[in-house]
Amino acid sequence: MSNIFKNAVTSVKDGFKGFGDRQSKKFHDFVNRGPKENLKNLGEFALNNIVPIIFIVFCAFAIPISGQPFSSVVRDVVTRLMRNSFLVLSLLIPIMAGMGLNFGMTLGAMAGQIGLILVSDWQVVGIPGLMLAAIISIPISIVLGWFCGTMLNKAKGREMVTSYMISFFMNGVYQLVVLYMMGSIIPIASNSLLLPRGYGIRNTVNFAGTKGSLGMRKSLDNFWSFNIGTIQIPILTILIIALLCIFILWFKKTKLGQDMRAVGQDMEVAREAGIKVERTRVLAIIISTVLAGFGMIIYLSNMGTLNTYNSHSQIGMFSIAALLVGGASVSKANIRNAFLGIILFHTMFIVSPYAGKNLIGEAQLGEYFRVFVSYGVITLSLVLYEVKARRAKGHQAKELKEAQEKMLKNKETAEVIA
Amino acid sequence: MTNELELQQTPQKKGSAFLERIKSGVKAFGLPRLIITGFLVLLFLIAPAAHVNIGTAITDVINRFGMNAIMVLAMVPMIHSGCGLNFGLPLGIIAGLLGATLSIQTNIPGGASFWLAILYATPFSVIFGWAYGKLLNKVKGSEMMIATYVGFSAVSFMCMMWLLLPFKNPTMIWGYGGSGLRTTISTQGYYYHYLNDFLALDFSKWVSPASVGDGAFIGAMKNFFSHLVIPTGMILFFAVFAFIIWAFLKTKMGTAMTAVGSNSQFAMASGINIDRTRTISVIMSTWLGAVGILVYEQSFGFIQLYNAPFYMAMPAVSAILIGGASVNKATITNVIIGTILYQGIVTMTPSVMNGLVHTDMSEVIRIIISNGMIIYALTRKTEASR
Amino acid sequence: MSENVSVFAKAGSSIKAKFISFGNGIVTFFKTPSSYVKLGSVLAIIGLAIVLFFVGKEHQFLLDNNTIEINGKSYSSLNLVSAKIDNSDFIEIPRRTRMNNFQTGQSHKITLNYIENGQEKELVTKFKVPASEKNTLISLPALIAGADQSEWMSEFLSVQAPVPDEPAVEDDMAMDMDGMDMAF
Amino acid sequence: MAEKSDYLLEMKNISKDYNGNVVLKDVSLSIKPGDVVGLVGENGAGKSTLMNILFGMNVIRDTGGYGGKILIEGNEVNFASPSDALKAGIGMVHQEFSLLPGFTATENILLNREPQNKNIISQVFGKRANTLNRKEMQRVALLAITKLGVELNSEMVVGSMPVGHKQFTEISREISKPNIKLLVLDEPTAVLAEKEAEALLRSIENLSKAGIAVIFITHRLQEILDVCNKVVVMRDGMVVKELVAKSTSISEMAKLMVGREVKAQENAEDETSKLRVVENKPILSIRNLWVDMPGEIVKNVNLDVMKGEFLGIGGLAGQGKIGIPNGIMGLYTAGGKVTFDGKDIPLNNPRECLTSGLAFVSEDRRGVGLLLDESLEWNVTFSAMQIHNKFLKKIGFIKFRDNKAIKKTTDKYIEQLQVKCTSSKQKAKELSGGNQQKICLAKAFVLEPKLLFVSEPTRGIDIGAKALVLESLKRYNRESGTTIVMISSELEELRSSCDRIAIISDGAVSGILPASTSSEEFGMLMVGNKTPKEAS
Repeated sequence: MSNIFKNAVTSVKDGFKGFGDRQSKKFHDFVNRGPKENLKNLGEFALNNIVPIIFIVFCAFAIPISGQPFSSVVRDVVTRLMRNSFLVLSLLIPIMAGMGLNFGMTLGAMAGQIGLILVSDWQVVGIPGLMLAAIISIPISIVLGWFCGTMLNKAKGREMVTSYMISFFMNGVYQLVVLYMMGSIIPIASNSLLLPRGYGIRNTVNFAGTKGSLGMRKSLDNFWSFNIGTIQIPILTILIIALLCIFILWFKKTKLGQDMRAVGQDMEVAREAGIKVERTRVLAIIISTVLAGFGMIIYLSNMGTLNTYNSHSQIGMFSIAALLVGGASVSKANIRNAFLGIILFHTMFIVSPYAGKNLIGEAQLGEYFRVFVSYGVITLSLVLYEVKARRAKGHQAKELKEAQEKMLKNKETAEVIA
Repeated sequence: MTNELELQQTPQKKGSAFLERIKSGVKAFGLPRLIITGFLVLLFLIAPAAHVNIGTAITDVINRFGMNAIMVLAMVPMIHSGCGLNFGLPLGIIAGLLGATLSIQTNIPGGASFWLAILYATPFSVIFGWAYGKLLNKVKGSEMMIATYVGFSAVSFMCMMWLLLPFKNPTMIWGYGGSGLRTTISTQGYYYHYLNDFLALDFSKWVSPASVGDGAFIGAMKNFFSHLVIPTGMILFFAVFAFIIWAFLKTKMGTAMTAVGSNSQFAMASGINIDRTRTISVIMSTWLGAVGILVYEQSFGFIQLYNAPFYMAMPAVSAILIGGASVNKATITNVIIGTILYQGIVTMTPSVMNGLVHTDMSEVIRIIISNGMIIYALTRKTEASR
Repeated sequence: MSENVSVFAKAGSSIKAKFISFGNGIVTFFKTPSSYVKLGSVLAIIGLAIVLFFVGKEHQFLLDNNTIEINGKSYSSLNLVSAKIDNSDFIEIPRRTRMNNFQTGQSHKITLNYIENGQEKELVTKFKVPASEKNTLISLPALIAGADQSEWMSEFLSVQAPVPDEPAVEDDMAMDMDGMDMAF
Repeated sequence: MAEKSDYLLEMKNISKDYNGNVVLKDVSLSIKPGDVVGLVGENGAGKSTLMNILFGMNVIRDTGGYGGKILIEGNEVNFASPSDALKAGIGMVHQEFSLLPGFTATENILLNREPQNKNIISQVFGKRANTLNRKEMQRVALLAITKLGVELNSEMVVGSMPVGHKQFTEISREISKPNIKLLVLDEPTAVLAEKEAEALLRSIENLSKAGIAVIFITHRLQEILDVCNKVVVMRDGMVVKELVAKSTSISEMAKLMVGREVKAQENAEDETSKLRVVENKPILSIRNLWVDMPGEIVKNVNLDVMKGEFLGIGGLAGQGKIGIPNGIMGLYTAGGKVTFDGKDIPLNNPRECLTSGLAFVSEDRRGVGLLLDESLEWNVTFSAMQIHNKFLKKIGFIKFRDNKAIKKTTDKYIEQLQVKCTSSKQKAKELSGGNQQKICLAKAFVLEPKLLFVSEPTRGIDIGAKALVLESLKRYNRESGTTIVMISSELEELRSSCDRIAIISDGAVSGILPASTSSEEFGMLMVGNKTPKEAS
């Protein structure tokens, strides 16, 4: 056991050392490269991160126009950051395994919601209630993740549109279970959850608990938090999110993480090396679905109410939009993208209706604008990724052309000399 | 290799040949499609028990068939040219909506507004289709995902435009503010039922419902026909478009498009301009989408704006897949069979369910069947467009 | 015909093969030591779930200060009692009223301060509530009079009035997924 | 354990046939530890099949296994799969790299064999939750690299490495495997620059010093002389001769590699050939052509094709001969100047070539040559329909397919080329290889081109179809006077049907000789030393 502990310490130590070397190396490169070189790199950097830059510029203008007090914007963004981080981070692992943006994360959200519904029926409240809901969501997420993973293995190359369709399909199955089976087949005791007709869960499930009962609303955030002015900083939630970040960093170092990176780059080479490609991809989806389940529980405990038949569908699309706004792409994403993305995306989301009202006097315009921007951002990032991937293929032709021109040039100089 | 051929020519025994044909028939028809057809037939059988009048059910199915058929037909050109399933159909639908709103704005009553709407919609669908086609050519191989999001972005963009565009016709704009269009605009007085009523076979006028004296069979027949109304105009309209597409696929350009979809390397080697052919197929698909939504509105009676077109691509996609099309092969028969099956289920399940079990599970069943069908198609091994 | 028969045979054998591989999968499972750890961890999680269920279970206690008639003996309500369960703050319960208090978990401690013929008295009793009992009525007069637990504590079966379905509180990113209410 | 023979590997009278046509006849080979054996031979001589057998590839098992015995250190082995061969200590480096661009050299070298550290979580979630021991990985990788004796930055990402370093990474991966005894290198220097090839040869010497035997498959005979101690020359599935490297020369090896007595009836001037007039005026002239076709890079081809001629283009695989037609016809990006029939042809524009009378029968029948899911009628008439508006009937102003004309023409060619099929409506994918090739030919004939490129027409088709395809090409050239340029890796076929044969080596023309010249001279051209008179 001791060497296990020792390995953990050493890996953390050289993790930080590695980070230090990389930064100093970057600094040295920056210094000894000529200004023209730096400008070209800057141009390259700007093109690669066009989406976050657009958002930064947009927010810079929109916040003053919206007339919202800066502190209230910050308060909203912080709460949303706490609410959404876990969900957005759960998208990183499938990207690492080369399966693109996992639109199937709504499956995890559904598992989390079913866990919460059962727990609030058994009237288990507070943090134990949330943990119980998480434990219940694990087996459901594993089954749904396994189903989604096997389907994606059958549709190699078009994983994203297939996972999108699976989320629609599962929405039907979810409604079948929650709207028809719960209450009739699956015993649901408290009819504060059931629809008046006696079976099927009602549209909104309130976690604040009725008539003063403790319920689960904000129990995670209020457990241990302090306030800066009006902004509540929930330390426990931050700890949980930090735990997930450490898990992701640690996961990249594991054998499974390495296999996933290998499968993500080239499935055939990985298979030749003996890696079980199909199993690795299914595991990637299962882990992502389980994490999405936990993320949904954190999200709903912060929201306080569950919109039974809709919240899981929106959450998938907005988490992916947030990740892409942070500069992530279909094949590359890291923790920095997730957090930057949430902050920028949600700032835009909070501010644009007010900006719309002040600018054109139509609040509804702001509402539509932000939905347009979130879809637009996903389209733009998908297109940019595909265009860049195709451009990379063409560079060998450029090399040959240069070799040809060089060869012709020195042939002419040879003739001139001769 | 050569011995493989002799096998084909040897005459087979009578019995197994017959069985062979059934087996290949089943395989060609596809197992899921068989299940869905069986389900639909079952619904029709138990309809009387759920005291659902077959006549009204058939009328409903035919009516819904006419309304959606052209939008399902819009899928054919892009599937043929290898661009995959057109999840970006909302783009065409938006062109149609623009046509409809402009035609109501010019306020010409009656049927003429229908043709005017198509006239207005054409330039929009060509421009949208051209830009959309150019974009898809840049992302060959992952068209479907990007098409979905182009559709969503376009619809949400138009939500803003419906607020800003200067429409004045009182029937369309919000009462108080006067700026921005209503979410649903009635087509009464314009082209409402313009196609439906053209040569409509309204049996209910000629046949009175079953009276006491009639025998069982005559009574059933009377009940059936007295509720039967066939919107021949709409069916004819679809038939014309189906014929146009069928004929187009026989032309030189149509053949080239099929070749591009079947093997784009082969087409390139035979001198076909791949990108131009694909763009033309996208423009056709967008234009058909526009006409499709206009036909839909004239029968449905309302023009739905704002978020309505968000998920309009899904029914058309699942319909053509239920009809037996694959991601890179689709025929007119796929369109017809698929639309009948899909609309059949969508109309029959609510009425039969309510009759039998007094719960409306139809929405859930529709979602499961239509999306299940799309997943089934996406997970088939076709290396064509992804 | 031969072709179909072989199809069934092939399918049969593949299921048999799977069954055998599943069989010896279980056997190897129990041979390898690390599988015991896996089994142990699964059981641990299930155990944790059960513990969480009981620890987190919420109970509603109705602190009742009415005159009450329990199998022959009647206990008259006191004019003012302040009571608290575990370490919640004190609740004033005047004569003939009933206040509720929510607690999680099954074993609790109730502390009562009341005035009896001029003197301040405090009474602390521990008690346990079965997990399945959602609401429990505690008759303070009987408790103070020293009756045994079965008398001063009883399950309160409330008739659950159907709660009206509030309108869906939309997260402000509301845009429902199946916006397909039309005739599609 | 059987007596330990001093031979590391013995392959005794190995034979193999692919349903009927024999590919390997009685091949024997024995290698001692530390030997460097050069394996030389034309394409189709059976080298790769021999290696597939050694490596236990399932393509061999699926097509009926092999005859003869393989002994490793004296005891017989029968590898069911490549991983068995790996366990027995045999590594193989293919021509196209199987490396992960985003991984560093260390990670690639130890792919799926990374040393791991146990941790608490892996007890619960299984071995794959172990963390990788980076330090140990670096140590093992550096060990392999030093064993190879090359300087390679083990922490650099493979994607940004020069080609030579990628090669070294792949070789280090093989030799870092535990009991590696024998390494097979398949055409390693084909993609390397001069300097990098030198470094590779030195590293092979280091390997043999370290006791690892190497089988070195290459066509650069000079490299064989530099590094190998034994040479095995194969031809037509047989080992022609085993030579000691020291005592042989390039010309002797080339002669053995290619030399067959010239067949009697080769290119006898039969009466039909008199009809054809070969003018001395070039119909097609190619200047400084480069083509970016993966695996068949063309660097700088200058070639003139005379009107009415039947020109052959030969050369070993991967030298770029197949790139030439694909480049000119615009299927792959290309550059340089091509004038046809006096007119300048813009490159990267298939339509322009087809309209000005060029046609191309692709080597990739299933990928480019055919519409597998469509009927034979479509396959035969499609190009002509699109380019010359044939088989179309006008109704109003729209051009529709004229099914009657299509059926008539297709049946004509089915009958003329004796294509075995149930009807002209049959789907192309249901035909055998030979018949599919005939359909591709028919498609080109229907275009009635002035110049016809035919690439690898006889690859992978049965003997009967081969003869018929060559016969119909020759007859078409003679009767309609169309210039034909046939690209093939079968030297014999070129010599029996063509007038002149140009040999392509390393992406350029290394020489043009009349078909009747001896095969040794062609062999010399193929291995890259240019004939004294530089090709015009």
